[in-house]
Amino acid sequence: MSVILMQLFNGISLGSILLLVALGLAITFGQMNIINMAHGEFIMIGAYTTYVLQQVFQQQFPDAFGTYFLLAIPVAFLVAAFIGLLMEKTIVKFLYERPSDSLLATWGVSLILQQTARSIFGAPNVAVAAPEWLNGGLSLAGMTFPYKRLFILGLVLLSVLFLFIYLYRTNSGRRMKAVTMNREMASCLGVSTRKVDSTAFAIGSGLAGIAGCSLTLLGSIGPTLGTAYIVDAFMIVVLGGVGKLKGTILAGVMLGIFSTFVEFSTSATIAKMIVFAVIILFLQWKPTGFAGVRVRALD
Amino acid sequence: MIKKYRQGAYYGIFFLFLSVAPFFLTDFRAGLLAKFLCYGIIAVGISLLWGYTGILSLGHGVFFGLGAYCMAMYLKLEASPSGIPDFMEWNGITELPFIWTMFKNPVFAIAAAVLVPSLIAAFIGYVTFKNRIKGVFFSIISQAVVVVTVTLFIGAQQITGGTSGLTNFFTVFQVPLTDSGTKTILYYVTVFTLFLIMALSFGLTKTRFGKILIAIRDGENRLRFLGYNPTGYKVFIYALSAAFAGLAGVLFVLQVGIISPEMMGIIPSVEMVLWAAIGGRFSILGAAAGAILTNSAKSYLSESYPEFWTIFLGALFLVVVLYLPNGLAGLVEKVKLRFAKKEKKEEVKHAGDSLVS
Amino acid sequence: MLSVSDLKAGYHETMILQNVHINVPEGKIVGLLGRNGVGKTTLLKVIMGLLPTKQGTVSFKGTKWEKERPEHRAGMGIAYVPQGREIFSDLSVKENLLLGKEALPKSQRSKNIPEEIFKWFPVLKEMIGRKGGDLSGGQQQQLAIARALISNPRLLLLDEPMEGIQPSVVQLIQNVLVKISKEKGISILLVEHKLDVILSCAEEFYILDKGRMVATGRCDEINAEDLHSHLAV
Amino acid sequence: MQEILSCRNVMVDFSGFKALQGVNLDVKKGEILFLIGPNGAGKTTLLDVICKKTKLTAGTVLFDGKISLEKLPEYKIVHEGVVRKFQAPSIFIHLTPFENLEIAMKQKKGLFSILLAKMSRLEKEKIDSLLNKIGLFDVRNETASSLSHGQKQWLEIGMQLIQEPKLLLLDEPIAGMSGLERTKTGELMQEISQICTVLVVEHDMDFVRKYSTRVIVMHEGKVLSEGTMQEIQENEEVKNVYLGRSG
Amino acid sequence: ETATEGTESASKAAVSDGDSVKVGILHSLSGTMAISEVSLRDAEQMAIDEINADGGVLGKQIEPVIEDGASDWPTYAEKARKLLQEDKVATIFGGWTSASRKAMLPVVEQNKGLLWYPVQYEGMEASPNIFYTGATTNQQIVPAVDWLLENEGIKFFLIGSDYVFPRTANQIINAQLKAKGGKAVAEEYTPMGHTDYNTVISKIKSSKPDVIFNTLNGDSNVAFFKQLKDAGITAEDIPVLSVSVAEEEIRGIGTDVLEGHYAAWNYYQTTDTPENKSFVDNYKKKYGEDRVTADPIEAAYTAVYLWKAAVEKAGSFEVDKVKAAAGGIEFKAPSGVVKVDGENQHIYKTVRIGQVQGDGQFKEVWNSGEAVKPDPYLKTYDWASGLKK
Ligand SMILES: Nc1ncnc2c1ncn2[C@@H]1O[C@H](COP(=O)(O)OP(=O)(O)OP(=O)(O)O)[C@@H](O)[C@H]1O
Ligand SMILES: Nc1ncnc2c1ncn2[C@@H]1O[C@H](COP(=O)(O)OP(=O)(O)OP(=O)(O)O)[C@@H](O)[C@H]1O
Ligand SMILES: NC(N)=O
Ligand SMILES: [Mg+2]
Ligand SMILES: [Mg+2]
Repeated sequence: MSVILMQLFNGISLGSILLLVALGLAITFGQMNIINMAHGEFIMIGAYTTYVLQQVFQQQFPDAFGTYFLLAIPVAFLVAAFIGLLMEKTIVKFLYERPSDSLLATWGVSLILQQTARSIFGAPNVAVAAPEWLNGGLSLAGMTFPYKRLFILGLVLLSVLFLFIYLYRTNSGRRMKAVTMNREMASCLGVSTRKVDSTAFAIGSGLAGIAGCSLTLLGSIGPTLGTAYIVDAFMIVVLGGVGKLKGTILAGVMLGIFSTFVEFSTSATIAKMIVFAVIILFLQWKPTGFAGVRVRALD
Repeated sequence: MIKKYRQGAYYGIFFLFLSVAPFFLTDFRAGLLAKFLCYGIIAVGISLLWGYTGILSLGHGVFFGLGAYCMAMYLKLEASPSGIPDFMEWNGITELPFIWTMFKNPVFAIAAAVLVPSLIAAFIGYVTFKNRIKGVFFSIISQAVVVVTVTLFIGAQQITGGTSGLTNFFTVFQVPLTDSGTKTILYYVTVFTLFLIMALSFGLTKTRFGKILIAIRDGENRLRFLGYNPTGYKVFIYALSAAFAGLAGVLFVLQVGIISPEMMGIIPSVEMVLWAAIGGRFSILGAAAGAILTNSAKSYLSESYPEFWTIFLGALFLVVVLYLPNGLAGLVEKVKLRFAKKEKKEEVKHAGDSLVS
Repeated sequence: MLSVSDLKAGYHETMILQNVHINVPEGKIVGLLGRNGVGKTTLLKVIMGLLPTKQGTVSFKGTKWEKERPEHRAGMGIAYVPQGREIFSDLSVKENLLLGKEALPKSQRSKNIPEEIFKWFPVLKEMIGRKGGDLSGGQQQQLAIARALISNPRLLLLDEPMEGIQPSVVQLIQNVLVKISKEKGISILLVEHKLDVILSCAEEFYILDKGRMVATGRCDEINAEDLHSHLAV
Repeated sequence: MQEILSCRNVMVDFSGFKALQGVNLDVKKGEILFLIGPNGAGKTTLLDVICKKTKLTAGTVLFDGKISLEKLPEYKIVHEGVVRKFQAPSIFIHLTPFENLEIAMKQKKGLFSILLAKMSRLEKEKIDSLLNKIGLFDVRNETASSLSHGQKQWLEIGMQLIQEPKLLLLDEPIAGMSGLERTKTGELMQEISQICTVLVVEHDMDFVRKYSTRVIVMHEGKVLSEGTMQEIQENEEVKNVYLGRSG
Repeated sequence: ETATEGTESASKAAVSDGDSVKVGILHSLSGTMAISEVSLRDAEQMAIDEINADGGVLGKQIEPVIEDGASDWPTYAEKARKLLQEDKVATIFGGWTSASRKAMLPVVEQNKGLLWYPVQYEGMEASPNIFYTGATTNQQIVPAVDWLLENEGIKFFLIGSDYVFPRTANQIINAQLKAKGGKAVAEEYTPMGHTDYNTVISKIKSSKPDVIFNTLNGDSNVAFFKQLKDAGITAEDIPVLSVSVAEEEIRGIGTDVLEGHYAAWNYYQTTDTPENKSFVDNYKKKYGEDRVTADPIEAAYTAVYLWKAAVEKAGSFEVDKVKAAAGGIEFKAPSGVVKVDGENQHIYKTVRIGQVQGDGQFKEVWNSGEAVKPDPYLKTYDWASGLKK
């Protein structure tokens, strides 16, 4: 029983991590139709930002070290968002009408960012130490729920909430959806498409930064950090039904729980195969994802 | 008419260049070029599938890999005097697994190298396209297929060689692979294969079938209401491009001497799309040339700047995609138009002229 | 309000419009006639800023427009109902309407839709929560007009706005157009194939043919010869 | 006259919204039947059901007295001779008008037939003459994306005609057409009604008046009334919901 | 041109012209393996610089030709071929993963070239054209298992990345445990680059092993150890012995996470030899105080010196002569004295088991005393006879 509960928690936790990684894509890809292959590198940027901040705190404010991580979250967001903004202004803005080209161009960006990180921080992994208060876990009925995982879970909930409000409750979110759907018409109505584009892309990249920051708690921080997550992230956004935030959330959590349970009864390798095979089957059944809908237009 | 000749001339120059190239290259460079020609074959298939039909496959590495593995199994058996490949022995296997036994026959191996990818593509294509899975949803499925296949090949290392893949071959049809005579023959076989594939593909695009492909890209639902069932067409073109990739795999393994699961992973699969994009996905010749040029650039850059070549390569992708939306072929078109315009100046269209009057 | 002179424009290398001029005075409805493919839509796109001018000027309220982007022009008080509706199909009717307010200053972008709109287009009230793309053709067209009206424009560009709308509503819209141009002093440039619509609401007309303005005048003085030679009716 | 199409109790439910609520309607061979009705009455939806773009929730659509169209996939419905023009022009913008017609043309449309297809002189003449008829001969080799709205409408009409349909479904065919083109379309319709049946959705009453043999009015997903244009115009209810008082 | 690929053996043409000799350095400088391999390039470069400063080899300066294997095996094959055929290098130093070595193997054999491979590996191989300066199984895994059986317990949990080295290693471990009364309670593999170890940890918890034998490679180690600690499993509860976690990896994982766990290697930065002192000093001076040395780095560094010694003994850069001369050569490496086994071209190495300390360094808790003779096919171990040769 407790094993099942524990695995359920592990599944939700994995799901929340996958979701966090995919949230930024839910905007840049789901809403803006940019297949951003450099998304993983924005995650990396978030992780390295956390690392740098840690170094600064260790050297300058060793007494306040416990708080650095809380600061790292917004800073990672801002740094990634800023680099995202630069990328939007110089590259992405030429690609809105050609999504498959966006895949190729951002692939180039990803190569560049990886090597740049390698040149700046060196090829080997660096370590980020979690603040003391995130160590250990909550013991309940003979099970341990690591604080880090609980913290990430909370962070994901917050991010989702933020995104939800932004997309569905603000003018800015509505403008963004309008611009994606019909750029020309949106501009004819007075929407500043350039501003909307940059804002949206920056937010998407910033979310990747947050993901990177959280991932430092769990895994390695190196130039290729993002590559491990990129395929899963796309998978989730598509599985949820491109552009449907609710679907993305559902897809992330389901995928997490499902692969955790399959892995428990088989092995990680087999689980990976089964999970992806199931994704293929699932799409046969729901060709436009969890929350995808049929549209009236012909094509 | 002139247009037709011009196309012919481009093809002529291209193949003339390929035919004489070995005379000006060292063995090593000629070997590289041969490898790039294999990539060219893949790119042609991608041009048909993506450029013409609008189906973006991010999983062609799998088909290439399957073709390559089929050929490699034959070569590996030829290189295993004990009858059992070395890596199987390390894994404690004492009897050749059944699927391997069939690959003792080279004809079977080569046939399988083309048929296995196209049948798998046909199957995946059939269920996916029948269920009207399109666009990114298809691309993601093709990527999932990559993950499943690569994981399978790595996981089943007793029969696949695992991460290391298959390598260390000596002979093909009892002829040493490393003979320079063998190499030369293989090179020209590859050039000829590329020629056949390009001619076939070019021909296809000029037929009514080719127009249906474009119609599928523009709007396959509309096509349904004209009485076509796009499923069969999409399956066919997907399987055809998979067959091309499989064939490329055969020639690749013969000349490069190694195949590993890496080569069918996500990265090579995306790169394959890049080759076509850089050359010009709407042009058969462009795609083939794109594969050759992109990989030449990659080799050149990585040799000259082993530390930073990925930055330069990334920048190259970026520039080409941003400024040449139709790739190098598009650039050629543009230049041609520039010249034509000089003669014609600005055209003033008498709008409405052509209407019912 | 709007004045275009000596305009040359088109797509890429192909010039569609040649020496086009047109004047839309304040508070007047001006009809633009012309056969298929003569460049009416092209002209509206140039005015809206969706296509660049090759030569000539477009000026609005006395200021000359150069390269202002469409959103800027919308902000200055132009609203556009394009041919083909261009509804945001995944957004609800309400969201589509709210987007019409984007051209307004921030303070006026409240979240409610003026009752007036629903009075004119009752069907939109019924459909308020439905996705724009699910609406029927005529409903979408009504939505497109409502979306344009909601921004309180000074100049309204209408590209065949009555297409697909049922006769009773066409009547109504005609009345609304006349009313708002009278009462609010809104200028309207109306592209329309149906002569009776132009005659019943516009005061002036222009006829475009082969990319040139070939005739203009007051609607009550429109002459049969022009109509025949340029519109073939 | 014999029915070429009969809809029996056709219902369509869009997740709760009943767009069609039991439509019964017959189309007779050789007629030009106009379908009119307020915006949102369900006219387009009915055409969608006939050509299987939308699945019906209940009811049946019988073609030629024997074929239940709702059981066939879209392309087979076309093979039966039921051809549809959509409300918004839907042509292939990267092909030329000529090529658009070439692939639309009545022919075997299976993969292998198309792979082996070669343009015969007869086919070419057929396409050329149709291009002349729809006024696109001069632009036949330009990509269709550069056509104006009206030209695209014509091209699509051409693509329907060249399929030699038995039943032609037209959704607002004259939308966006100028006066002359409207007349041309009407005449074309009359011409083809010699060989095929036409079911037209239209809001232009002058046009309906001029070319209809019969009119059916739909309202709120049901058939409200039917008859000649004359009869319809006098119907109080139709005036109320559709025509308006003054028109 | 006739016969085999580049019969004009690379070595012959390579040498004599000018006053320099080219050698190839072939590691992954990009891609996922770069995190490990870049340091090997650095170590080899350092050795070359030292030798050049010292007058070179046979009076010639060494001129390294650096190529990027890009974490992709066919690329290794291509670059190895390029180094041998185009640059005509006298030897290649390169590789990390066994897959990269397997890819280069036919190329060096067919081109009659030479490759120095500096990483511990799974054994079962002895190519005449490769020198192996990392440990083979009897110099790392086998003694580690013995030590664990003696000191930590008999129930082993085997966790590894899914590729040839861990799988082969675990076959050996299974055979060894069986023969010596131990038991593998589970054997788990995760794909390369796997990042979520929660489920594996659940399995560890439910199978209650005495010790975890870890053959994970690269990045995965970081995730594994961090998450193990979060799950509340400490080195006191269940110690982990790793064979691919060295000082370099500790830096990326975090000392706090690893403290108390074990590793089996032939060298640690703390290894107490005079050679090591200056080696570590020089390395840090050259590449930065924050850099650390580690076993593969030392093995890569040593490889260059062993090649130099063999060349000097042979008096020639020719591959055949160098190979013939190599047997028995000794070198005072940072890890102690190593000796080339002329038969299998591996080297004698001292085995050391270390425990991670609070400062991120290892404390040696056991060593083999003397350098152990390499036995890549485990011919001298009875229990290994069931394993394939
Ligand atoms: N995107 C485009 N690229 C190139 N040419 C175009 C493009 N759009 C329209 N044209 C051409 O410009 C001319 C004018 O088109 P426009 O759409 O302005 O006509 P229109 O007067 O609005 O006709 P309609 O009444 O049919 O809408 C047409 O001949 C058309 O072929
Ligand atoms: N996918 C859908 N989801 C929800 N409602 C829909 C959907 N498709 C159509 N409707 C609704 O069904 C009704 C009928 O639409 P339909 O397009 O058939 O009307 P129509 O008679 O063609 O109108 P028009 O004359 O304006 O073209 C409309 O109220 C429309 O909003
Ligand atoms: N040889 C290894 N560690 O792959
Ligand atoms: Mg128009
Ligand atoms: Mg309709």
